[in-house]
Amino acid sequence: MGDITSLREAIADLVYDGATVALEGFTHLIPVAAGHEIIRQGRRDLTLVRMTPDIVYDQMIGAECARKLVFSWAGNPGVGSLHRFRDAVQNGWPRPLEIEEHSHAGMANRYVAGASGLPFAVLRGYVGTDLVEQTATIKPITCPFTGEVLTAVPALNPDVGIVHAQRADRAGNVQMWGITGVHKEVVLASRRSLVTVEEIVDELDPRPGAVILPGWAITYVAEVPGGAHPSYAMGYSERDNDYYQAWDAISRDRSAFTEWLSSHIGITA
Amino acid sequence: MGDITSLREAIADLVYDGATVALEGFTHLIPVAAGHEIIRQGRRDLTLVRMTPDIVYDQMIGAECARKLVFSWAGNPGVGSLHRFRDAVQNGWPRPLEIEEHSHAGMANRYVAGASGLPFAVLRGYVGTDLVEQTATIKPITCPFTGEVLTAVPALNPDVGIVHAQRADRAGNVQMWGITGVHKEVVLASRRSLVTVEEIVDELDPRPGAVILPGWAITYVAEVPGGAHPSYAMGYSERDNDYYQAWDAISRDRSAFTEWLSSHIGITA
Amino acid sequence: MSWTADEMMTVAAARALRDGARCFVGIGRPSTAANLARRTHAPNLVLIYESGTIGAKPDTLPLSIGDGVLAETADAVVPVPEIFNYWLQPGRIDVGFLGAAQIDRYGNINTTVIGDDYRDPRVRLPGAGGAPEIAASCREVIVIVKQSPRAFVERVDFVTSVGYGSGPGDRAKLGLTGRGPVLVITDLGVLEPDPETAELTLTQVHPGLIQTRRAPRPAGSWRSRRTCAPRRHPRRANWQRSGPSTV
Amino acid sequence: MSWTADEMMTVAAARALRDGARCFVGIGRPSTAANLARRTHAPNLVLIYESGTIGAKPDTLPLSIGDGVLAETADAVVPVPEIFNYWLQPGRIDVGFLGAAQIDRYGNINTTVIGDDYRDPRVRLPGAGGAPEIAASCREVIVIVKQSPRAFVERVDFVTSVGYGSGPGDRAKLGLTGRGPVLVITDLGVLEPDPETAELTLTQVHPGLIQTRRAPRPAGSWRSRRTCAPRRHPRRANWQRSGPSTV
Repeated sequence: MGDITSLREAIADLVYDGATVALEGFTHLIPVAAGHEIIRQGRRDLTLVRMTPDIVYDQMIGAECARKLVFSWAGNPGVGSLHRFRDAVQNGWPRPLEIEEHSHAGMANRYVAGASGLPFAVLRGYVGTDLVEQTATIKPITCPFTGEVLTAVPALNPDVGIVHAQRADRAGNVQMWGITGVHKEVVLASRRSLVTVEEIVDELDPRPGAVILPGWAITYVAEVPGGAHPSYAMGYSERDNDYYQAWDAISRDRSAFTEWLSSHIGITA
Repeated sequence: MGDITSLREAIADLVYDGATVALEGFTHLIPVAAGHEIIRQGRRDLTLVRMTPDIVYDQMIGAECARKLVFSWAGNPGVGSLHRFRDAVQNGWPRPLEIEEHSHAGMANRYVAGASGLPFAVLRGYVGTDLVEQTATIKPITCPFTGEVLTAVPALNPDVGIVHAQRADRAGNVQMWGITGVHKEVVLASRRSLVTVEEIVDELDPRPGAVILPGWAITYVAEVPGGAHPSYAMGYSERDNDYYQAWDAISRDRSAFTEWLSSHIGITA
Repeated sequence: MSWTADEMMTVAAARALRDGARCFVGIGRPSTAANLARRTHAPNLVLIYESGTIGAKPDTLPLSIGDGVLAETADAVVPVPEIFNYWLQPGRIDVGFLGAAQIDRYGNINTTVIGDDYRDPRVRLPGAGGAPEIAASCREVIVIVKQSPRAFVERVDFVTSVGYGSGPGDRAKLGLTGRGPVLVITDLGVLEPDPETAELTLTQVHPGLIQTRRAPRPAGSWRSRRTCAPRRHPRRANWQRSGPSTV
Repeated sequence: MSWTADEMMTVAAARALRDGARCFVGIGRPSTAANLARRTHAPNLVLIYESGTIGAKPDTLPLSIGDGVLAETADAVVPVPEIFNYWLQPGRIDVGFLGAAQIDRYGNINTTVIGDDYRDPRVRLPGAGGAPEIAASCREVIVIVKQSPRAFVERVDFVTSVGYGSGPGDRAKLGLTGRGPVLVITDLGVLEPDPETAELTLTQVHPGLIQTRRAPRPAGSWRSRRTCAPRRHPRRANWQRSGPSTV
């Protein structure tokens, strides 16, 4: 629990073909290096779960890692579309991609239910939208006290949950601050987990806004400085907005993407 | 919103006879002075809500403020019983007290539902206990995905929610740290609210572990230094464990209690 | 002084925000507009981003809803489940700002797919994000969208976020707590729901346009499809079925 | 060296905690025992209090579960809903420590009322607190209770927290995820559930007692009411119906 290891070994032990894997991070602290390592290890048929599948999932989908995507907003934030995602959905390239589509509120609550050991969560959501007909995991539920009808969504309990954070101590206790999104929820909801961190330190001195995840609630911790790039780790790096903008051109074109895979990840498609 | 006023004026405006009122604080940051002010203003027929009705509710019950108590653990923490509470339940003195009894997990989730604008919450709880038969606000609910039967409890939305905190700025933004219990939930779940604070400052400098409640989500803020005593405000005071122990003797005896009411609150029963 | 239609749209959106309002801000034009408002007439505007930042006061425009400047300047940063459950869902937010790939006469919004077949879309858009619950639970919704035949359609291909459904009373029937879209701000002007029919109706034309273009009809004249201004500006604001698109 | 029966009970409880375990600690004897364990053989014991403190390392014994020393020394302080929902409910806690006003042969616990009528109790006790869900969801439960005819009853007047219900298989039927009470530590010894009948059975007698009192029978001999030791120690551990009490 909270075992400190290398990124390579952690991914090799945790992520298997066909696994359901969630890499989370709401704009901030996205475990991009872990996603690249999954591509490099050639995993296939993954069910990828993520509220905002941005560049890292565009890359994993383009690299043929994914069989299915569970998500709520698949775009390049502030830039536009994810063209590898779009190519997979519209044209089945490099392979067809099944989708299970929710809203942010629904996905966040699915993680909450997963972290809470409950089979479902209740929210006011989806009513009147066409998502209800397209997504089997959205159902009505009646309040046993008022009779009001609300919406239920099932828990998310990925096989593997992966996030990035700022720091860990040598016992594997993780400290993160800034926008922490659903970090705590995805780690607690997942059967096994990995937190990549900017650095491992002797002592986690208290910081305003910091959230601590005890090492005993985490499977592995790996030190991966810069492991969130082009996302960022507050206090360590800034969001590389230029990269997000430059990704648009690479992602638009299959051969530019294939070239990127080969030159940046070392993978020949 | 977040209007800064006096304790007296806040209580006079917020708390009316027959209201449902929650004073919260899990051992720490209990708004005891606000409870005393409610006694002093002679409020009657209140439904008092609180996970751990300790000394402050023992006092309010003994002073005949309460018609009903909604709670999950009514004891003097680390000391023993609440004798005014017990006298009311067993002997109807000074008046009969209706009770609605839950577990901590149930009460916490009822506040969460209240803060979330949902009519109910779901948990794994109460199953197999005799609370289910005695408490009408505990019902089974079936997961629409797995068919598993869980427990539902209705939202708590008090008319007035009151908590104590360390500090507020002049815009009424509240900062608290240490054990914050269900502070955020009760303020957000209540129709109107009061936060008493140790001090009002120009600027809330960031602190490790601090939780901020924006002033626009609070009705009133009142500066009441020491307003949690014999509970405490971390960074300002220590828990007065002697007071909790001394309360046992006062509380055991109706005339000792009546004497306390007169000498400490200025009320003649 | 001159300005682009885009700038005019942002200015109009900023002007719609009253000081002190709590505003749930999406990225792009909504964020630009909200920040403009906060720096001009509405210094106490509370900016809330779905990343969990409450009361952000950025001094530079963020590219994403999770830029560091939002967390650094916020009154509070809370987890994402909390922002939806404790802050949005109970109706604590005054104004929600939404964009749209398609919007129909009843203010329903599509950001999911273009085309009739969800499973085989002509164009796959990013999806819902926070929009369905913003549209449901904010006390009011403001939509910012450029006027074009592609965007303004008779009926959206996919209802991602509900406006007025298929007409008056639908929001109440669906149990949606907020009022729905009260303003749709385009590069040409402002549309508001007709008080009786709930159909979006042009009520303002941006100032520059009155001089430089043939003016759309004023308030009231866009009430129904049959009498609506789009006939006069067919390529600008026609409520037509969507055609092939490369959005 | 000499010790009181109370101290012996605390020591026995401390010894039952293995190093590294996550322990949900109630106030009083459980807290004393858990802190003793952490300062002796189990330095990595993780103390979790329902006030929201995870990994507390108090250097003085707290009087309440929310003393400042717990928050100051904790690895993390989380809101109370989170401690129940994210940490206790999913079964992340190894050991839950409970006290009892009454306990019955199947380890069911009463901390609510003494007497037959809940609405008109002979004695009103504090109530449930965190106990029902601790008893349901911790992987194992340890109960600490002084042996007395008032405390050890045939059937508790009120089931506040479920042990083994009315016998083997009941926990599974109720959907309770933890194993239930694996140890009941009294001032005289230790009881454990019989593997077949789930009835609490005396398995250890505290060392001092063997010399100083007539020893209760060893493991196995308390299996059922008819053959149980209480007949030999009627005022010590009798499974009798509760009588009037001033608990």
